[in-house]
Amino acid sequence: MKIAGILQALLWRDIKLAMRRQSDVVATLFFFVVAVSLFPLGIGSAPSLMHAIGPGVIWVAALLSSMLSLNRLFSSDYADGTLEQLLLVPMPLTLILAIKIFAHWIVAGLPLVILAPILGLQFDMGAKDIGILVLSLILGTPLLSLIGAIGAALILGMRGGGVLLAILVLPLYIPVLIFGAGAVTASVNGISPEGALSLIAAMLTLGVVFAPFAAAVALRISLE
Amino acid sequence: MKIAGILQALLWRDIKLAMRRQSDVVATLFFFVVAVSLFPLGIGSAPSLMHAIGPGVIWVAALLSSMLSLNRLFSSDYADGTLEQLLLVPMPLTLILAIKIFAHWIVAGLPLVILAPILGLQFDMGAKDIGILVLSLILGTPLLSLIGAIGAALILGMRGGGVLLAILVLPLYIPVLIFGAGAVTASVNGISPEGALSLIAAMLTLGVVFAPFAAAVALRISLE
Amino acid sequence: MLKVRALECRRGASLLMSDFNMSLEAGQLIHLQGANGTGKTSLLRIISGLSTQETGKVLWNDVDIRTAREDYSSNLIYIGHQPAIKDDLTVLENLTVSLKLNGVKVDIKRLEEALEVVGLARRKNLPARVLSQGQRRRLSLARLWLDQRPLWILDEPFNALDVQANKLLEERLDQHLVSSGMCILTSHHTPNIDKKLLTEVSLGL
Amino acid sequence: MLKVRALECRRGASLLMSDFNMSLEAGQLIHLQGANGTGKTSLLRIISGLSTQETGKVLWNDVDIRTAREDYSSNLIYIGHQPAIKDDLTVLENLTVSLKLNGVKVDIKRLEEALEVVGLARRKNLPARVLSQGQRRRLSLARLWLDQRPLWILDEPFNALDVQANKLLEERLDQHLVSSGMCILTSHHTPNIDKKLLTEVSLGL
Amino acid sequence: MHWGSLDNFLAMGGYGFYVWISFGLTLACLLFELYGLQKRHVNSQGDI
Amino acid sequence: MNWYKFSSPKTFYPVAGSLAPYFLGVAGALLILGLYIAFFLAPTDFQQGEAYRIIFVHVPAAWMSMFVYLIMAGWSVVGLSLNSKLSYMMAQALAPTGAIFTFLALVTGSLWGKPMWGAWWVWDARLTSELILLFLYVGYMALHSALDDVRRADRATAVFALVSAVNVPIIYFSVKWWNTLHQGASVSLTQAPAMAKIMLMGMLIMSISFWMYTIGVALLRLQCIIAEREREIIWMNEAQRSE
Ligand code: HEM
Ligand SMILES: Nc1ncnc2c1ncn2[C@@H]1O[C@H](COP(=O)(O)OP(=O)(O)OP(=O)(O)O)[C@@H](O)[C@H]1O
Ligand SMILES: Nc1ncnc2c1ncn2[C@@H]1O[C@H](COP(=O)(O)OP(=O)(O)OP(=O)(O)O)[C@@H](O)[C@H]1O
Ligand SMILES: [Mg+2]
Ligand SMILES: [Mg+2]
Repeated sequence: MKIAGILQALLWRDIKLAMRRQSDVVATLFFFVVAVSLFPLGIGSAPSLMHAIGPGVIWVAALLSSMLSLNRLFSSDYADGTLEQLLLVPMPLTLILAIKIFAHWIVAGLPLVILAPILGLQFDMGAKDIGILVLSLILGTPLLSLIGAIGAALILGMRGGGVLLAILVLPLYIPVLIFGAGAVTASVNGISPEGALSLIAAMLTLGVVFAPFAAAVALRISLE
Repeated sequence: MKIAGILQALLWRDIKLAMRRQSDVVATLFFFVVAVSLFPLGIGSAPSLMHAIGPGVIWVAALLSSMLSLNRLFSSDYADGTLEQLLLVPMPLTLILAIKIFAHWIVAGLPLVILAPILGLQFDMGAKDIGILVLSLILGTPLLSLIGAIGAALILGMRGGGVLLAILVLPLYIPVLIFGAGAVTASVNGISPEGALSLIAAMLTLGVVFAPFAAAVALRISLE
Repeated sequence: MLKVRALECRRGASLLMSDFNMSLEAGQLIHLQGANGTGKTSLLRIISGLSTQETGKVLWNDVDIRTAREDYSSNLIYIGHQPAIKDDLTVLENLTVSLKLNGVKVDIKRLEEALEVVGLARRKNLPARVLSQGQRRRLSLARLWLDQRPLWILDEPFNALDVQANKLLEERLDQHLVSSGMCILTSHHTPNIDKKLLTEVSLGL
Repeated sequence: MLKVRALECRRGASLLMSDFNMSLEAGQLIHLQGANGTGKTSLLRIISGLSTQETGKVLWNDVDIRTAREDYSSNLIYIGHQPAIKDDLTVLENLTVSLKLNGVKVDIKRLEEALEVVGLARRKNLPARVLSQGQRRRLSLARLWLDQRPLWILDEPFNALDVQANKLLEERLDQHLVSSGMCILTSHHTPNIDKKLLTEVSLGL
Repeated sequence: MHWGSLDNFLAMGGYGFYVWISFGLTLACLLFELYGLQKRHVNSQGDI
Repeated sequence: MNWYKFSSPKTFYPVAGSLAPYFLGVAGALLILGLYIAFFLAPTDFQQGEAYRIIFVHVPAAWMSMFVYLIMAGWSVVGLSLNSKLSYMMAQALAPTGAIFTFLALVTGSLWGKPMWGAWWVWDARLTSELILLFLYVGYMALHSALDDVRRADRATAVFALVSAVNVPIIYFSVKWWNTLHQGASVSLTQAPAMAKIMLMGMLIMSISFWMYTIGVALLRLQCIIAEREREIIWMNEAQRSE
């Protein structure tokens, strides 16, 4: 099928590009780990304190590192004119963006999910809590990519947009953070995390349906 | 004097550029505040916990927002070819970079120092502790700009270097963080912060002397 | 057939053109002329559907391109100022991807022939980052030898090309027109093409 | 006087030139020719001191430019592929800053005259972001009317310029040479300049 | 009128500082906005 | 009445100018009435003492901060779907006022918090989300000023306003999701009925006054925006003609 072929080529391209810059993928991961480790350094590492802040810190670090990598989503394609060409691909832009966002999640979100258990161990979480942590990240990180794509599309082409991106996107990330970290904290405290998790799942569904569309609208506006 | 004139023109240019993008300066500040606010959201807000993590969180946020703005230091000058022209300015590169770093601190570091007291109030710090917080930031943030400049020079011209920058620079930031947050925590716990503060001051002196030079070397390498 | 009707183009506060009309038929090449800053690039971007005008219409086979965006896109090759090349992919990969994204079946033999033609065969496995200015433009033009579409929109395609590449492109344009293609391009010197096929359009108030 | 002695230039695995020699005297213009990718840009960057060669020397008044970098820089204007324009500053501010950074006294009257000459007077208070491709190049060239230095190194200065701007630049080059300046430039068509002053140098193995 | 005296009124049962700053700041912000707008208005009319 | 005629900025300009003073006048009158109720009719709270009087600015300001954002989002929808310039300008005109009310809610809340909770600030859900709302306002304005092509700025900020309006329900329901220090809805029910009525009355009147103020100020700002954009075009056209 022609459509499938095109989308597949796009996915291949984005992942390939990320792999060429392995350093990028590695770096996202490292940022995640370093940011998590900064806290005990800044705060002091009394075990009871560590236990209490663990889920929150891991989630905040995931948020920040996902946000940092957003810049890559469109800006390099924009700088070299590839994005113009993508707009001219005979296919709905929404679909194209959905693929790009998916590719972004694979290279910037999935690695976080995979690494999270190790960080959980560092904060002395139990196996069940780590399970919930991973689950919450699996549901939450795609949502971060989806929301982030809208922001990245809005600031396209603005020099030094990185910080503006942060202030546009971080407030929108907050619900994800609250329920993501909330689920894990609940689990750590022996409360059922189901409510929070199903709320994230619901948000994810909404995000998958609406975010690529909103990003497409934003992108067309920015590229006028 | 001719040298002074050139340096002054450079300073004027960098600050002017930042002011043109007021949103950038505002955004650095807001990122700082948002990042600080993320933690209580992720962690939950028991007052005793807040009290314990306050200094650390503020310092980590200052670190991250200073790091985010590093990108702006050279990359836009690089992208449009201005950096080449700066290399051809008949004047030692070290001096030129020192000015650029100073301009960067004025637009990205100083605002953090000014805003810090309000955040201190939010974490319920006393007046003396807030004083120490401000002092530690006055000594620490220029150091962050200086160290960061070396990293920014190294990754110049690499697409998606943002995250790589983070992993190069954050480890170097750690000593600043430890002593900066350490001073404030000490003060909060009624211990004398003098030791930590004088260590930062010493590091700052070293930084002012060596960092512009190292950055100049790194820049020449990147621009080969 | 491409028609532009009563187009008005504003950038910021300045009016670049108003009531601009133009039509382009099979086998015809329009050479857009005009001093720097008269709005050639802006016009091409509107015609290719990348930006939208406030008043006026662009019609492809009498249908407004905004209502039939995808159909129009699949009849069009647009090559802008920017070469649209990913620095991190090799020359060959760049070409492959740009074809695949446009739904063209990729035949590796033909690809290599095309690279031979534009003089990049020897560099096909180098990352595009190392190419010289002119080589980048050659690479972005290579698509013209591989993808059959009726309408070409080229923004200063001769920029940075050396004499030999210049001739090559002119020959390709000739072929395209003879096989009843259409083309609209900007350039600061008149392309050396059969005068019967060439229409000059001047911009500038 | 500029001399290049036994220069060898390698990019990655490919040897672009070896044992390259050249000298440039007051009142002389060297037009570097060569197909795309033969190494013109690489050579200019070495000559201007932006990148360094492994073997060979570049001498300015018989002193190696690497040992007298600042003195050399203050005799040199280099304008590369990239126009070196800050998108966020206005046209006027861009010009002012680039002069001040090079230690030139800025006289606002003369600045405006120069902008008039390159045809940007009307846009002097617009942010450079909105300029067209050709207008950007005009802006980066404006420095040639304001800053007196003996050696000019220009990488494809005619790119993107329209016919009128082309002529303008050629006249300025003439003036510069007559007042015993030196210039080395690349371009894919021969600049229309007094043939006595012009030396053609071809690159390419 | 349960305040009795002006002093009592200003003291607000010991919370005068908080209450008056709240109300004062609110009024000040609104008036300041109006003032700024007035100036901007004059400017924007300026050279039409 | 021809609606389309009024939706063009030029025709709306004088209308806005003539309406604004009425709204501001009503706002002033209601403000005086509201302050009278707040200080002279409302009795002292037996738990909080006189500090509770802050409620008469705090709550209306907090309400306005949320409403205004929703209305901005509403205008953005209209703008994006009808592509009408005036709607975008409406949204843009509301933003600073909304930000001011958010700021006031935060500050008056803090001033109330110090005597009540003993701290200027606690990291509780409602307070934090109100702070986030301030960030959204600032983000909106920063985005608008960072883009100097007005057409792009209008539409980009509209998309942002729409997407970020989801935060408003979060502020509203935040008290439910977390058990927090901050008051839940309607303190008034815990008070004696007579007192509750007068308090509610005071808050309502202050709110209406703020409403009228917002409308009046937004209309004035709208005039400025229209005039500034118009002037730029006239100025450029003249520059071209004189060429
Ligand atoms: C910076 C601190 C504060 C912020 C940001 C804040 C924010 C808000 C917001 C957004 C609302 C409107 C919510 C709604 O209508 O449901 C509200 C209402 C209210 N706030 Fe605060 N508040 C703060 C401090 C306080 C304090 C210290 C008190 C009292 C001890 C207080 C008492 C109230 C009351 C009584 C309401 C009305 C609730 C209702 O009836 O709906 N607030 N506040
Ligand atoms: N926001 C703006 N305000 C005023 N003028 C603008 C704005 N944006 C663009 N312009 C002007 O619009 C024109 C854009 O022209 P365009 O890029 O289409 O020119 P062009 O014909 O392609 O020129 P060139 O030959 O140099 O490539 C320029 O003259 C530019 O100065
Ligand atoms: N790492 C590398 N490996 C192999 N070849 C390289 C590498 N880096 C650069 N090159 C080659 O070196 C040459 C660089 O040439 P340069 O940019 O100087 O060309 P130019 O003469 O300016 O060409 P143009 O006319 O296109 O601007 C190109 O042929 C390029 O392919
Ligand atoms: Mg153009
Ligand atoms: Mg070249």
